[in-house]
Amino acid sequence: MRALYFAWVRERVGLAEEEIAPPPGVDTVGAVMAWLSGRGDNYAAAFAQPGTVRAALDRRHAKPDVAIAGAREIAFFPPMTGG
Amino acid sequence: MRALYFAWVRERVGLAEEEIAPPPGVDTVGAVMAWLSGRGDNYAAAFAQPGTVRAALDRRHAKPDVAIAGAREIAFFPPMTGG
Amino acid sequence: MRRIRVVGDGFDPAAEAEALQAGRVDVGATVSFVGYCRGEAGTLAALELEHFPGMAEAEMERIAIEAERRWPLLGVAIVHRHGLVRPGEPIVAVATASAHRAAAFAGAEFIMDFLKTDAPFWKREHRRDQVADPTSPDGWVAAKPGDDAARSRWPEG
Amino acid sequence: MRRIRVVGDGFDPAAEAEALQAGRVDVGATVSFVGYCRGEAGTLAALELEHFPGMAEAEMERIAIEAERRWPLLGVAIVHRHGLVRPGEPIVAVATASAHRAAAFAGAEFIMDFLKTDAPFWKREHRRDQVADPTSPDGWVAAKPGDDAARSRWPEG
Repeated sequence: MRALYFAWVRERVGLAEEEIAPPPGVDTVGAVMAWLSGRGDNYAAAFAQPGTVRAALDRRHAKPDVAIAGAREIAFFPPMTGG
Repeated sequence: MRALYFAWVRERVGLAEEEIAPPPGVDTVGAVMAWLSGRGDNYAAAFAQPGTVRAALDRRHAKPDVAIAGAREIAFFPPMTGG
Repeated sequence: MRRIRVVGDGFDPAAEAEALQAGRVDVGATVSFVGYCRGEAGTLAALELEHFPGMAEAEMERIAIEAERRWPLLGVAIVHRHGLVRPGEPIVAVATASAHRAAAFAGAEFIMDFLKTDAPFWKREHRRDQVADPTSPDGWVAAKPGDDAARSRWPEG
Repeated sequence: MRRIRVVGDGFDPAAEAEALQAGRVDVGATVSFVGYCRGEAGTLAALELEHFPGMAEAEMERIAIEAERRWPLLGVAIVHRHGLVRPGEPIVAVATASAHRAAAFAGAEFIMDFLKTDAPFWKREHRRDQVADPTSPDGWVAAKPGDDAARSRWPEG
């Protein structure tokens, strides 16, 4: 699936987007975050504080317990500060 | 003192403004209304329902119990419907 | 900045909020309310707005000052039409400016609620069908109890 | 009528409310909110607004639809800037139209509260003095707890 990163999540990861393949068992938004955290210091820095990073599945907000099955795109970003 | 009438109060009285001289004892806004009511059918029609007509003394809203002493102008009008 | 006007002709309601923010970098939020004359499904030809000259402006100013006292507003504008207003034309415009949105919204709502009950304007309907409204045979619009209720939701002081 | 746009350049915020009312006689009230970039007492050179293209528009549309479901709105417009915004320039404009003022005010406030917490935009400060804000060394503006509070004052459903 496609992973997108925005704002300081993007800067800490060092990528705007990439293709990821979560292994079997990594089946929720929160599990993907935990799995990504273990992929290197850059990911660890981005996902260091659990609960701080928000996610969207196929362009809809998704809480950590939401299943990723069927989603083509997952996005990670800080709490929003527009408006 | 100068008396001004607006909207349907003006139409019922038949005048936009006039000079009035409330007699001694007619010393509050409410007392002026009661005194005017006795001056003819047109005034009676305008002030028929007590509590419906509002008043202003020198261009400030004034409730019936407010003393008229010192005021140069008294205005009577229906509840406001602007905005 | 305080802009208070009673006008006898059409006016540009969008200009009011813009004037409060123009040339400033301390304004973070403007709220602009515009009240329009509705056509009432084709039955209304026009609204005639009578006002009390002098007191209308004074009362609008008092309401603006009270809003400035209650919230940290950087600017307030109030414009109210009098005379004959056709469906689709603006009757009233209220604009507020503040550093943050909560004050701008609250100030504008407060001003509108008080304008409705306290500013000396009276509306009379001119109906297209010449058939008088049974609740108002002389055409004068009756005050709405909801307007008093809206006003009284703001605490005293 | 629903007007939803993300724009990369300056825009005319006053045009939004006008577009909702133009040519109509059923609109009795419009409310227009505009959020501006503040200069922060001369310390801010610009705000940089990053957004999630596609999701930003989708989320703005979802918020507009939810406001239309909650209040009898005749029109909703939301415009949001991205890219570099200078002090004094508009960042966001929200406009609502309704027959009556209460719905127009509530709809606009609701939309702003949800935009703040749910629309995928992120602000970064470019400071004139090059001195980083100690609470945000990388320049990204932190979300305000007050924004979550403002959102949660609207009942579910």
